[in-house]
Amino acid sequence: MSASLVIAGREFRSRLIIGTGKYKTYEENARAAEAAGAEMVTVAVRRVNLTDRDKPMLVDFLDPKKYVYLPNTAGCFTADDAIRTLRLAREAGGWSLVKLEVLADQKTLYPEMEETLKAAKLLIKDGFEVMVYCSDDPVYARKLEDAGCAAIMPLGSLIGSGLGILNPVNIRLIVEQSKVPVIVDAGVGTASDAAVAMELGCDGVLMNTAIAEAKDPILMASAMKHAVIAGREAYLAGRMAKKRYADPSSPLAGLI
Amino acid sequence: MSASLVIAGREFRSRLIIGTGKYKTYEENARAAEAAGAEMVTVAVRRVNLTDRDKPMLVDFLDPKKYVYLPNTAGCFTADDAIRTLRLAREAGGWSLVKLEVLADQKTLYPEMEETLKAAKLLIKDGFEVMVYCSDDPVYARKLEDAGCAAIMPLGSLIGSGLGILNPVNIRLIVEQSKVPVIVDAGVGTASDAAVAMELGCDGVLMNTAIAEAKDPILMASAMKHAVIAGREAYLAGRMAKKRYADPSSPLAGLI
Amino acid sequence: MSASLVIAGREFRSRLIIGTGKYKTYEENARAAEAAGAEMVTVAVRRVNLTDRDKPMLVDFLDPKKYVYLPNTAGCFTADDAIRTLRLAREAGGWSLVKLEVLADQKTLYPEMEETLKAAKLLIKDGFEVMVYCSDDPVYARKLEDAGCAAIMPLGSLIGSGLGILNPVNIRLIVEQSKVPVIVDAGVGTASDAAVAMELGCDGVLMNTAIAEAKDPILMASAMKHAVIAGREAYLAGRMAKKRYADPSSPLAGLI
Amino acid sequence: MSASLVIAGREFRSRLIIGTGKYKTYEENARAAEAAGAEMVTVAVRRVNLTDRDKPMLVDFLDPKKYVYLPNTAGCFTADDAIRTLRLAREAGGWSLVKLEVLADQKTLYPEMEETLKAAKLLIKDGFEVMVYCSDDPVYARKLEDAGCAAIMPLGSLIGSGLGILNPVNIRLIVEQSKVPVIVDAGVGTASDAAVAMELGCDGVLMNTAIAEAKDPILMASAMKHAVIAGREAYLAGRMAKKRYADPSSPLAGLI
Amino acid sequence: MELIINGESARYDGLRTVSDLVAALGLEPKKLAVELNRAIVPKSAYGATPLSNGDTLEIVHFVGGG
Amino acid sequence: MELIINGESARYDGLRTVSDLVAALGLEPKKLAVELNRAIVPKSAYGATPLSNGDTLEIVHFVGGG
Amino acid sequence: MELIINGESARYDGLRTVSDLVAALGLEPKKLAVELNRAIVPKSAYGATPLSNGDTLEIVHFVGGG
Amino acid sequence: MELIINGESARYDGLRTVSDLVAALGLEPKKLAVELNRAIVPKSAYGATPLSNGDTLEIVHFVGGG
Repeated sequence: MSASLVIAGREFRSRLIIGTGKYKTYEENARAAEAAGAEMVTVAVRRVNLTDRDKPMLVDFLDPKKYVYLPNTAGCFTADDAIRTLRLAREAGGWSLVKLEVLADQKTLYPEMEETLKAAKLLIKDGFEVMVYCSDDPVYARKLEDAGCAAIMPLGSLIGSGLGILNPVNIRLIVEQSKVPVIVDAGVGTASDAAVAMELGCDGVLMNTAIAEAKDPILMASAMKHAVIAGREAYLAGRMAKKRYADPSSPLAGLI
Repeated sequence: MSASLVIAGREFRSRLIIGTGKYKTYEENARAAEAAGAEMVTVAVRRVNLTDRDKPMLVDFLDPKKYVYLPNTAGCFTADDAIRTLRLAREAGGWSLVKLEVLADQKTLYPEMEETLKAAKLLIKDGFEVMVYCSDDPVYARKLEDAGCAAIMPLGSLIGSGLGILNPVNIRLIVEQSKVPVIVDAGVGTASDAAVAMELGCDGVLMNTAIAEAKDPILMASAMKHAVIAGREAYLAGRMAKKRYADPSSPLAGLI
Repeated sequence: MSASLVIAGREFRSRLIIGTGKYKTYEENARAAEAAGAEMVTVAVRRVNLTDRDKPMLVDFLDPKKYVYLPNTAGCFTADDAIRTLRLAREAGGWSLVKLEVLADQKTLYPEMEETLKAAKLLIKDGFEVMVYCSDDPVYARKLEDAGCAAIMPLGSLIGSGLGILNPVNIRLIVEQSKVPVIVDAGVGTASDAAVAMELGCDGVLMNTAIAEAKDPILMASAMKHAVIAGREAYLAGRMAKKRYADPSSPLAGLI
Repeated sequence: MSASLVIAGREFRSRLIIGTGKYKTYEENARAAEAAGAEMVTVAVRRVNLTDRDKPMLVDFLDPKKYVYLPNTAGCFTADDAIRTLRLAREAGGWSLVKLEVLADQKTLYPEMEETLKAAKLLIKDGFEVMVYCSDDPVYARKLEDAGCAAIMPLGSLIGSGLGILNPVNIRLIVEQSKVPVIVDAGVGTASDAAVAMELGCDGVLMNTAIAEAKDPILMASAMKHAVIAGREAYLAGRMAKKRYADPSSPLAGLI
Repeated sequence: MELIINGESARYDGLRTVSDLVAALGLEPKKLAVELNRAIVPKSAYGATPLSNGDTLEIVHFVGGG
Repeated sequence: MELIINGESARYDGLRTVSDLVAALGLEPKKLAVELNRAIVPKSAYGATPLSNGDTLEIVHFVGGG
Repeated sequence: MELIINGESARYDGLRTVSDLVAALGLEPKKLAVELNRAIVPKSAYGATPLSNGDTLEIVHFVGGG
Repeated sequence: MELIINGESARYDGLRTVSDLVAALGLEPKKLAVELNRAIVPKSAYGATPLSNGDTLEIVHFVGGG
């Protein structure tokens, strides 16, 4: 079967990374992570709630010893905010593998590529291992890899939109040129979207809404687990050629 | 997980039916069937080769006790030929579950629906349980079901073309109206195509070329196994709604 | 430019046929027909309203001397109803060029191909020139042509759905095999859909809802006129080949 | 009908801009420009050939008094090269409306957005009116507009690829946010692609290969003229809603 | 006399032929088609086609349709 | 005796029944189907089904197919 | 003493160090990160990091996010 | 005098200005742009712009391009 995924020296059997937002409860979230076979989950860094101390805690449901926590910078619109957030994340968690995203605006949450590249360079200088959310611009993807990012994570379509892989050609170009893992981040809406991403040669898929907002998140998590494996294996197996006309599967010889 | 597939009273855990044509060897074919987790395989009925008796035999590689043999009528262009072929198949195999296909021409192998319906009625009268290859015309699909067919098997695209599910709307209409299993037969080219078929609510997928003509048929067989499960679970799980704009996965509250 | 369209010996410069239903008024309908440059319009046959005699009359807005009236059998679900309707139409209008449609059910308005073929044969025997609404099944299209139909009119997608050309491969197969005009009937939603139909090699497009339900039907009618010309000319001009990578348009030589 | 296109204060009736590369002869090029109804053509700046002085000259076939010459920077891979090229162009032609493109690599000719933005700012400071070729990143499109570009020209797909509009969502986002004209530049392969671009609300389309490499460039030029009008009018007319099921165009009342 | 026209039954008196009926209804013959007891009546035959009690007629014309 | 089997005509001597033929051809009965002059011969009837000169037989089995 | 913690200003008395504050707030140090006047305070330094009137602190932890 | 024009080095004698050169090359000034040692020479200045040995010139015009 397909070898494991290696990011910044860490080895993962699962190629499906899931978010931990939008679930009804952390308990449902944990069951979805289990069903997805995920080994890494993205987490946000937020202020401790000082007034209500009895709020359920993420770590009590998703054990950081079992799941690699990938702190993200969701909600950051400048390089400075993102860097400050990830420094706090490193202090809180004690590890340096992070997901960088610097967003341009609230409406599209599209990556702000200039700020993203700037932040990536500073974080790498500061010793972080940076998995970077980015546009599907293959030129910027190359710059981020040259800057030393640990993984290139282009969007399939807008965060939370569920529109799938809108530009397979750009994703393919990024895959062809990259030496570090390419992981489609954002846009997957259902299982076949994840399979398509992997069939393009991506090394993994990161998703949150597609699972959390499914009617049955646990079952969708399992669907995504299978879809990522299916797409990966299909990519490695090498698909048949498309044909304009039919081609019989049964022998013509020996007909009565 | 999703309940099992029931066709003519027989229960199957696997929703993936594979063909036994076009493989380099019966041995490779057997390993692909294993990897696909298939429980049913289509087979052709052909003249015994009287001159060369040492040719390898299908039954020596794919045990009919392990795999349900589904005799097809590939190569038949009239109702009469198809009926004659299946009567011989029933005598040879001793069972009455069959796959009917009556084709219109060699170039497209498109189903000849008038002859197909005629043959289906006669075969059912004669005690056969008929799984029927058909066009994606929902009206004809209804007639075939009304005639008593055990499964409706519309093409996704031309046999051996690998063009995927060309008309998802018609497949969806057939699924919505059918009480017997709907199985996409022909057209699947890669894993995501199979997932798409299942996400439309189909009960199963039948394929041959997509596996047999992959560069690595065994690995593609495994990919298809996962794709069918992924699509089925995604259908049952109920996908998220598509959105025109972005929707953040991390909480806006508590930002530093 | 592309030669004219010939149907049953009649010559048309316009390849766009429009319906006359769903408009706010017959007056708007007439202006749309003008803007579309249509030369043929489909019309329905209905009971004269004996109670309210002052209702506006179609013929007072769309002059049958200026537009070829193409009586259709919309609303007929059996061959008998369709034949009876078209005999009345011939008596009312005095001409024998008609559009046959025999529908299967109210929900999909999908063509009932068995009844359609039966009706086509009887009508042709009775001296009608039959333009026939049909599924995109290339085998049935061939039967309808062999029966002597004057034009094959496959649906692009369900009547009034605006989903465009769902199965371009089947339309292409029908175009490749047909000697009589092939006209996509139903499914066009916007201008590019009409262009796509013509780029597949169709001889014309018939539409109603796409124009009548546009916010500005008159402007959409003009859009459709241009789209049909655009698609026809692109088909005749022969499109460039698609490429996986870029290909510069400016010379590489002589750069400073 | 749709009002005219205004770029940097100049008014154009035609929304189709064509390139002048890849034609068999300048004479064919001129006939294509005529058939396209183009009012603006892109041109390259190259060294005068001092050895062979009898080479045909572009200006002798496409009269700069009749067509607005839009000098481009095709072949420039840095901001400096592009600026130097356009200064020469301004001196040669005597006008300041130019098309800026700074490319990243020979294989994809994808825009180098950092250099493109840098060059745009310098050129605008230097008094140029800059129509800018760019990626479909809506954030960068906004920066280019904020920098004062006269038109935003995102690629539909790679230059010369003919793959059409790969990411309609990004083009739509750019159209929604822009106050200056948005013109799809590169990627159009056939007429329906141009119609799709305009239906998204673009103000124009720029193409070269789709016309120059058609089997009949003159006829394709005419096709594109109609396609751009069709798409524009369809956008302004407001398309019908898509429906999941059918919707009859003929009245149900009054059936015999 | 009782006639069923376009599905509606009503009394019509003093009518002998289809011509009389079309005139009585104030219809423009050349834009119509008339079916009498399931058989089409050619325009040329309106005058020669008698009506009798209980006859069923369909009188149709063209309306807008797709 | 002359038999046409699977389209090929040939002489077969000393055969009385389908059983004899299947045995003579060295075939495994339970994996086959036999058609004699267009009528299927049930396996159970091989022994009781005589062959005569000019008979046409089809002997088929399952092979790989899609 | 007046401290601004997570954007909220309040009085805290009898506290000398970050350790005291974390304890007073009943927080679990090893799941937190603390920023004092824009500079991160390493866990190891909580005890040695004095607080003074008007200090601004951010105390964050991990929550669910995509 | 040695000049490098459009990347090609060659001898040109009896030339004093850019005007002389353009004339000597038989070019149509109004369709050109000339760059002398990386600085653009306005058409109006051709006559007043002297050439000296070793000068590098670019002489460009418009050609077909996408």
